[in-house]
Amino acid sequence: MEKEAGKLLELKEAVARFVFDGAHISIGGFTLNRNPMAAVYEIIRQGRRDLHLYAHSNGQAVDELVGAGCVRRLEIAYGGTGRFAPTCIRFRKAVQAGMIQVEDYSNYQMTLRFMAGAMGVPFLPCRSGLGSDLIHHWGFSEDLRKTESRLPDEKMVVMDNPFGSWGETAKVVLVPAITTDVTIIHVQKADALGNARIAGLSFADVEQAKSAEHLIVTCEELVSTDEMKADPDRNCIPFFCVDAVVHVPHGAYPTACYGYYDYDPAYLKQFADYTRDDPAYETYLQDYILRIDDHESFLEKIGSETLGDIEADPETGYANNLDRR
Amino acid sequence: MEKEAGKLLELKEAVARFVFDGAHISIGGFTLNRNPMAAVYEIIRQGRRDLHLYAHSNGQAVDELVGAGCVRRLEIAYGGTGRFAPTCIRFRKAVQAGMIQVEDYSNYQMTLRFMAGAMGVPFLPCRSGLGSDLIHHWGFSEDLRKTESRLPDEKMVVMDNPFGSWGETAKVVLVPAITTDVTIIHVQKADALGNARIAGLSFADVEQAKSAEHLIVTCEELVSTDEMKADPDRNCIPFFCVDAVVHVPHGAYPTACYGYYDYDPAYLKQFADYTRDDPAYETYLQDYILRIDDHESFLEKIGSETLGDIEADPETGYANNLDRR
Amino acid sequence: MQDYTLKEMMAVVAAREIHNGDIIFCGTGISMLAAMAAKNISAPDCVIFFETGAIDSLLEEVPLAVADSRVMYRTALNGGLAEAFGTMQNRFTGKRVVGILGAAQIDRFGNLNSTVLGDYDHPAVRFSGSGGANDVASFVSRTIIFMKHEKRKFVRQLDYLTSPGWLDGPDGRKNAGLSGGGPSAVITDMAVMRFDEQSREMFLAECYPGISVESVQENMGFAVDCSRAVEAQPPTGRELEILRNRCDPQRLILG
Amino acid sequence: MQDYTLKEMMAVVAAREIHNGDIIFCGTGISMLAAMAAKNISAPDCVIFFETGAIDSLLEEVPLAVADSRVMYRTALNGGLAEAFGTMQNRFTGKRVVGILGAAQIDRFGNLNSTVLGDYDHPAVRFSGSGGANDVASFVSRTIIFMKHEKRKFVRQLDYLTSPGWLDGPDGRKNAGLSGGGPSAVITDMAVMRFDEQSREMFLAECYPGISVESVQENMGFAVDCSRAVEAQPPTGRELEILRNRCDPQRLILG
Repeated sequence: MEKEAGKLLELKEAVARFVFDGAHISIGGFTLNRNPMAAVYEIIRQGRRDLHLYAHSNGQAVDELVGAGCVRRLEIAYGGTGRFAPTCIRFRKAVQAGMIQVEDYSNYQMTLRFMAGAMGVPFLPCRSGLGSDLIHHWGFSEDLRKTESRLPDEKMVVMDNPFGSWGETAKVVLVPAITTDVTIIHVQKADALGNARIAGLSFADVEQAKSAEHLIVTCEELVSTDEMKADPDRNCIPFFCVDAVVHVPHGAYPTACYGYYDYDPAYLKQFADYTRDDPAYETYLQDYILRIDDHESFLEKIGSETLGDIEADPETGYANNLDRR
Repeated sequence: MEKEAGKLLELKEAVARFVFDGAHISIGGFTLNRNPMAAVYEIIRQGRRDLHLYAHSNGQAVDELVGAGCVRRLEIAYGGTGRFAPTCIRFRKAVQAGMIQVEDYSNYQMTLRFMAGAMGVPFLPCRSGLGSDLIHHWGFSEDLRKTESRLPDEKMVVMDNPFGSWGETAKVVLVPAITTDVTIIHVQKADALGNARIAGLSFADVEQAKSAEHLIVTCEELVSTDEMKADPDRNCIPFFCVDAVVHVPHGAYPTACYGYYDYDPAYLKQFADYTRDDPAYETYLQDYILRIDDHESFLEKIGSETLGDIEADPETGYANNLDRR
Repeated sequence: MQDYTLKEMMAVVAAREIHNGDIIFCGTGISMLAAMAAKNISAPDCVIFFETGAIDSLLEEVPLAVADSRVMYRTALNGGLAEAFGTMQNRFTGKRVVGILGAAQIDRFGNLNSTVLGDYDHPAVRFSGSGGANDVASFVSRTIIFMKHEKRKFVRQLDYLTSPGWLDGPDGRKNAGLSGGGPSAVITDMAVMRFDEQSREMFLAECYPGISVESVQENMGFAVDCSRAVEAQPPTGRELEILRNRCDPQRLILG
Repeated sequence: MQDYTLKEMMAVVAAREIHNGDIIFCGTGISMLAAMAAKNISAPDCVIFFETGAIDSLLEEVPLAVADSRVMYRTALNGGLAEAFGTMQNRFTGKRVVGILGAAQIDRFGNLNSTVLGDYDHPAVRFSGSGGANDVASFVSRTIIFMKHEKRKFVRQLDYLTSPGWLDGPDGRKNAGLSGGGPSAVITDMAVMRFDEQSREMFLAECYPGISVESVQENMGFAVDCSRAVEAQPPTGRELEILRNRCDPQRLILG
């Protein structure tokens, strides 16, 4: 089975094989939860450049990729990570300095764009965006769209309802499908074939996964296919969508992974501090990513005490009474 | 909470309150599995007429509603119940005799039409139907569509891709949303608030449920909200979509309910025999539905031996080695 | 004397069309049996997949409908119709899907009717309708079609075009806006037909042992090119053994 | 001396806008706290609901983002973004949803900017962007808006219209093709503004105790009708007790 054998890879190998300079890419997770951080740090270590990144509200991973200079173009709904950075600071700086090209959508529009890619249709309709500048202001110019075959000719299309007033709707906004070269998601459980299970909220991970030509799944736990098939109602992604399975415990750290660990408030606060000026950020990049061999070494640097502090309570799925001030 | 209190109803009351003559209705399940049969028999007993029924491949329930003369118009993808009736016989007879008006779609088109209703958009696009008579042959005439506000003006709309060749797609088919007056689904577990859980395949039940103005959920087991909230990843329908919760064990009989019981091959075969001529079918209607008080009495008539034979194996979810010849 | 039934021959012939890596869209009846046979005989790494949303079902017993609870046991994932058809319409996964279909009528371009005989508004005979057949025929890389070999089923003109084959010839699908591939084989109780790479017209590829080219042609309502016909390989002992003992020991479909 | 902070006042005032049966779309920060306060004080049967897909979360601890694992515990259902926004766009459930939003700029019709200051292509200041705000403002029955009461935030002309309020007046939403309702209240650290039923223009409805109408108007970049202004009811002891002890005992949002 061409896509089913030999998918179990080391993270370095999976990133090297599927994430190339200039790749169109999306990542799973939302703000400070279940971002595929181990893979993101590996992308930064491998020095990937000119990525075209599609994000709804992916938060931490977006800011780290932008901060490290990996991203050239960004289609996004929201660049923030909740209370730790209402606006992601490296993202803000990069946009203000004109270092990345950005085009804005809403969260639902981005979700539908991934869903359109997953469903194999060129667009999906919604009632978001009407009357707003999301429709009028394009981040990518008409000229760029014409020369770049990977961009649709129009950002969105406002159309009169072809069924008259059916559905009590006069106009709809059509948003174009996204299909990526590679998508990376982090899940709680997967097997070596690629069957994947997400616990808690799935965000838009399933749609993102299915809109990708190649899909890397990193997982907290690698389990047997037998275990996955014993409870298929919980599974979210079928193996035939998956190209690489990588076992990376704490692969979402410093963001949370429901049922396994919480986000690390200290790390996220420290990260926000580092982001505020460029020399500090360069120090951060060197000390926490570039001079580190791999995610295991990164976790050693973080230390078992910190990882113990954020360990999830088995009942609630997060770290109860964690100091988050 | 206007929609949250007092939802727990008897089946007679739920059907009387929400299913009226001429109602636009859809039902959950697929061919011979998880059809809301108890509710369907109650609709027949209450003598509802002129229903406008939306079905993908709902199978058994469709044939019984059509056979009992409850249905005036039917939008459908497939009128069959697998090996027991490759084409449902009362459905076939009714169409051939011109007793119901029927309009054909594909399963995906019907699914998308429910999904459009659930999402609150007037249509969704697909690549089904191109080049086929599904598009050219309308079951409901242009005139009827103009006078009947509950029908869209066009069956489907074929449109050039407004994003050029984006998504390698030149043309799409837009299928209009369905919103029903009432939808009825049968699930494995629900609580009194209406939170509902489906085990095994969900078919298009979730989309159907959310495209309804009023939703009746019948359930095998009525459990506490506490139990439902202890494992929310398994839940499919949130309580605020639900108007009535009815506890009906064996509520899908004679169709199957995964994890609880199998379809009853003897009943389905006997049903197929009864359907073949009109006097026999009238006998069936009298003996199995109209002269029966309620689903409990119906199950008594079926007998505990039969119900024991089709009881699901806890491991496989169906009745192992059931005689299905 | 042949030691196999025509149904067994059909199931085995269809199973041979399935390769490792294929994702098989299964209907009810013999198409499900063919997929189970392929999985057990020659293509253990094909994926059996139902429009109801079940992926890679274990199938310890033969399901009698695509919604049978037997398709839900030990799957890779239990989804719903939206996910199933999405997989087929998807630009990446759709290319791997092979559909198996049946119909009441077929024409020389492999277009199918499973809706009505006679006028649509006042049909002489009503059938089940498309179900997922139109979707599968529209989306996937190729389809395999099961037919009873009867003159009234192989017709010059369909009464209703439920599911697109090659439509009106080489450019038919493209002109209609369809991507994906059309039908690759028609498997009957007498023969296997395929479609010419250029004209997309049906031709006779294989006759079953003991069946003459003439009798195949006589039982069709249109002429087909018979010049390429060879005799089909009968089922091997191993194929029969697995089909009978592992796939359908109760003979629910084999009869 | 008042014995409450302005943040506490804002949370309580917003909570009072929420009724039993409402489905509350929550953002981060004070909007989440307002919903938690409503649920614990006056509207126990309102439903707290996040764009990430969590419905009726228990919220034993205050989440610091809408994707915080704390929103996933003991929900009615854990879905995803598609389901969440579908609920708001849905013709039946959408009517029950009340959205709580914030922004960097607001105009007199309640239109919001949370994207950029300056030119979109070369912004002086970049903010987070819409997130789900545009969707909520487009779909739901009404929205409640939190703002810091500053002249540079209440502007004549937005630099970028991220989320639609009443657009350009009474027919603005209808002309644009929007259904659903617009903003019903703007809650700041000085006052509560509402929108005139006829003109859809913002007017001053309530000033917080000790805050003058003049100072409210002075801190806005456009004139509002102040003739209907009354003094707002301060938080009661019970409201404060529940807000402080049950909703945010760590003062993660109250500060």
